[in-house]
Amino acid sequence: MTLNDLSQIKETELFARKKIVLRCCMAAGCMSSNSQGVKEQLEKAVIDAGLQNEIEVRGVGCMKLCCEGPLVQADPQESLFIKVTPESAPSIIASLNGGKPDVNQSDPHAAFFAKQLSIVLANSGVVDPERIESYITADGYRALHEVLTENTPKETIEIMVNSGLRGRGGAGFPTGLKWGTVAKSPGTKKYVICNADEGDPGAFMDRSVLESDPHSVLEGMAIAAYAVGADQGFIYVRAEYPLAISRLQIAIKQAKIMGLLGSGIFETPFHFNVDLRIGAGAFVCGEETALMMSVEGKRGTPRPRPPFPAESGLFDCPTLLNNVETFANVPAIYRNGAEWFAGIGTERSKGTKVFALAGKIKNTGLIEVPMGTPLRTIVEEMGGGAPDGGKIKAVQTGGPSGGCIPAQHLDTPVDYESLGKLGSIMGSGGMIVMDDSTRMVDVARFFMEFCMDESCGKCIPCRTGTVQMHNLLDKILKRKATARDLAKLEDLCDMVRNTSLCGLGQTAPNPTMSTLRFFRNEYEELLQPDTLGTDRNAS
Amino acid sequence: MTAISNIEEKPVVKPVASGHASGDKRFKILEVHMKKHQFKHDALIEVLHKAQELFGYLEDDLLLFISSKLKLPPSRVYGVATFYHFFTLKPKGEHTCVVCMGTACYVKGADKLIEAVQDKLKIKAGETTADNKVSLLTARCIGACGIAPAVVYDGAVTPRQTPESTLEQINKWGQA
Amino acid sequence: MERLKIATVWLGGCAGCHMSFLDLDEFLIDLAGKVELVYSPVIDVKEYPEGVDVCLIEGAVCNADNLEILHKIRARTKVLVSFGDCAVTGNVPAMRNQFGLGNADNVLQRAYIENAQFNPVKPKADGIVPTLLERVQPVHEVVQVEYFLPGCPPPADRIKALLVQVLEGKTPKLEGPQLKFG
Amino acid sequence: MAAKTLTIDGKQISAEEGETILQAATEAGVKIPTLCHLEGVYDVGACRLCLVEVKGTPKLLPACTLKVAEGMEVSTDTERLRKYRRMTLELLFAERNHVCAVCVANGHCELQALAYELGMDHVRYDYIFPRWEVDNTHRLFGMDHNRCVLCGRCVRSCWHIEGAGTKNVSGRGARSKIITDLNQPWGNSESCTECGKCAMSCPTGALFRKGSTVAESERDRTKLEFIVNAREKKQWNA
Repeated sequence: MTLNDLSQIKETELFARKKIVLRCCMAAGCMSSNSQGVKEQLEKAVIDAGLQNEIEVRGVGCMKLCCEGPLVQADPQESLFIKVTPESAPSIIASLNGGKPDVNQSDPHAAFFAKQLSIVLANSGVVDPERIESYITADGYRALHEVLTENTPKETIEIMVNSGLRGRGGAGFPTGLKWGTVAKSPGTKKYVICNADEGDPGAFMDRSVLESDPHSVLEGMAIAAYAVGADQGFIYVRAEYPLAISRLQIAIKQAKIMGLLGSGIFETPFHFNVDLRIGAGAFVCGEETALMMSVEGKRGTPRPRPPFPAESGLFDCPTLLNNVETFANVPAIYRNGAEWFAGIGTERSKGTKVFALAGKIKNTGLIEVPMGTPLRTIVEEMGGGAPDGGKIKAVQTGGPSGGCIPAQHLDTPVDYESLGKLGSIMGSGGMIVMDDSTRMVDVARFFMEFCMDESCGKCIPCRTGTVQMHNLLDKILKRKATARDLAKLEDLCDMVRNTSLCGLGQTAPNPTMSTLRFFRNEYEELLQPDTLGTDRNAS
Repeated sequence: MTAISNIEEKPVVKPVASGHASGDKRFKILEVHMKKHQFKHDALIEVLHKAQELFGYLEDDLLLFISSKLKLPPSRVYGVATFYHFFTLKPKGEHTCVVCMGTACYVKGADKLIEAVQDKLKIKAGETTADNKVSLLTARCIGACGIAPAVVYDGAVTPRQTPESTLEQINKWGQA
Repeated sequence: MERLKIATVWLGGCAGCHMSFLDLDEFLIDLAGKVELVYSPVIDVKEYPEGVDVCLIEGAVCNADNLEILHKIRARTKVLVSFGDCAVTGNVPAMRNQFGLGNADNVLQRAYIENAQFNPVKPKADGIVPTLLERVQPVHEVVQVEYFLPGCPPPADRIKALLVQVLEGKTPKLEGPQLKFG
Repeated sequence: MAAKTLTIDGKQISAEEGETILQAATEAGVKIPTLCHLEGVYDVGACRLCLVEVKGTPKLLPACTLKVAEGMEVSTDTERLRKYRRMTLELLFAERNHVCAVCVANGHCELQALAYELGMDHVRYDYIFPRWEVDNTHRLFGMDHNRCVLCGRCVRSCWHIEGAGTKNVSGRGARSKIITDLNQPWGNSESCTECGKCAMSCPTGALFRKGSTVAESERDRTKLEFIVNAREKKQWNA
């Protein structure tokens, strides 16, 4: 494979391209509403109308507005058909010939789409995720070529540092710094791992990226591997995402056949292989040390850091761990330059962030916005506010590790620091909107139950503390608790947060603490008077 | 205190050198899969996935077979198999109803779906009906938040469920 | 100086803590000069009096009677001391909690029916036999407790150490092995 | 080996490179409470009792796995640490059924000793009262899961010192349980060598040698150290 080969593939693809491309969403959301049947009927309708030479029906990845699926979009006319049924296929085809379609349509220029800025999702809903040629046509693997042939690993890392990209998995650690540490760690064997164990309930960005554009992740991993000096990569993906797994398998196979993975990539000495590892239902495996235990085929229990994975990780070798969205950003950064990327976003949070918008909101689906976009823009303009005349009460970010941001703080810009100040975190990008019918103590208990069930059991504060905190929240909800119990709960939150071994335990109290901070009255309304008698030395 | 010995007695079946004493072909397929992974210890989870795919669940005999082939102590295999929720050591019902309990589904009433099924079938989440017809399970977010609340009926993700639509599906299975 | 009004009470326990109290031996004579024992299983007073300064509570909270008197004690006493492991942790009486809901009935079944040599019958005379609680609790889960004196039973010297400090009006400070359970 | 100079609780000490804070502190006569730590097997940093404060680091770090570094300033006994340690113990006592009065380890129990050393005079959290089994099927040893604190010392000594791999942990979270082979009755175990190292390493009364009285149940941990020294450091040759 050479640069020339890439260009030829692109030319061939463009030459064969038909006048109209009818994009049909084949991501998990729309597929659950029978988009497979829609696609088949569209293909049949094209043949029935004798338009095989005019129209191509293409299965693509996520088109973002999941609540209105199945989605079909015509390119270049851009009309966006929503809630498409297989029966309506002939009508859609007819409309492309000037007829009036008998299908609901949505405005592709509405705020939901217009306010987005796509870097990670640029190919999502455009390329066919099951054909590597489709990715190459969108200039895929050019960045890898450029890096391998024009940059030293050191320069590659410098570009990453200059871009200002920070880890999209939650904590926001500077990616370039991480790469640099792994590169500098002594050792001949190094690994690159892509964390695709998207465990936060309410988050589905990574699933969409893997289903819609798997090659961007592979290309990102390959560039990272070159930069840090690794020759083996693993993608650790949840078993709950069968479609993402199968698309990744196809992508890896195609990349190997084309020589974009394997040995001597682009006729350089660089060789790199990627294997899939399928998770088996353990949220804690999203924690990096637990994830590595799981890749090694063991119980996914975390271990104390230091040593950090960058020094001693998988099989005790230096290991680079980044999440799906981080890797998906990589090819675009090398294609367009670090300055381009650093020009997007805020002072300390660069680029864009993908969010999965869900909950009590009109438009649910995927959005990608520049860092620093106010929450209000996302929730009210793009999301369209609460459905059925409800009032938005809070936005939950960061899943079980995050917090609830109350409506009065909707003008907060979305970046790592601002969300942190409100006691929440960016997290991986789940954004659940809650309206005034949501009881916040109930939400806190829901997340605590989650953490209790997902605790690995290794360290005492997390294993037993989450049980006690859950019981206290339950007691409060059942109107059996007193102010003394609430004090106990707060004390435990502080202790579990500070003493737990890994991120799961350390952040398990976050939803409780943030709801206590902004919605304390909801807790206090449920408390009973204390009957224990005088409290002489409250402990 | 009085000793409560309520541990089940389990028969120990010794695996034989190649294949399995029972002659069940699936053991052979599993062994080929292990060979593909060069019987490496770190392939344990992949092997358990395959075993569950072949047998439906992981019984002791099967775990023992895996442990002897991968040369891992049985306690390690059992420890891993019980750590991950995806693996099940008991047979599942003929049909499975997996209610997603992710946050988005929860705030849109997934708990009501579970309650409805629990009331109807008189089983709790994680259990199977006495006639082995239906297993009720919960999932920690299947990533279909845009179409919440979602339920997976026998592997098919179904969007925007209500207690009524869920019970309708359960009733269909009851008649089959 | 007026003598401190002291009470001791025996809830769900084996009386071992009270035995240990009697092991205070000659210190009991000192004590008698400093305190007035106003309520105790070892003296004949039927009603828990008002205005008690210190009450040592032996035993876990097991039945309706325990609960009732405990609330009375709390209302009429300045300083409560959980006296021994049963009061502090629930200890042996609380082991029936392990058997979950309905354990109270099972306990009676086991004691009065299965183990009976003669006349197997469950005690159930209303108003005479107190109802067992569903869950045995340590004292501090029911009322506020000031000080804790663990031990099964707490040895006499440990009881003495605590009492001396309480009598002097100090906050008792027990440390190290003096806090040993069991 | 290079020496490192650091301070522990204000005391200036020097330690060998590669040593843990726990080792360095012990040598300097500073006692840090531990539960999952056992001489002779590797450390896992799980019980969180040995957490210490290190100047310049916002997070509390376990002394058993933290390596000494030049100029480190470590505090092992602050009010905050004491509070957390006591809470950790209370959580443990509430988790399963630790009734000292009727325990074979009464008087020789590390959990019991930690409780009084750290001033735990009562437990503020609701006792859970789970119902775990007692496995008395082995001819020499017994296991009462009600008294297990899941420190994993038995598992590590079985794997690391004896090399049998009989014991492991099954399940997760509060449902974690120490198992024998495929969660079988211990008496049926094919892999158990009956060496008794697990019982020797247990800090509580969960694992015990049958037939010994309370007075005799003191564990001789030096035996474990002796074996490890003999094997790994080849301190004696036949």
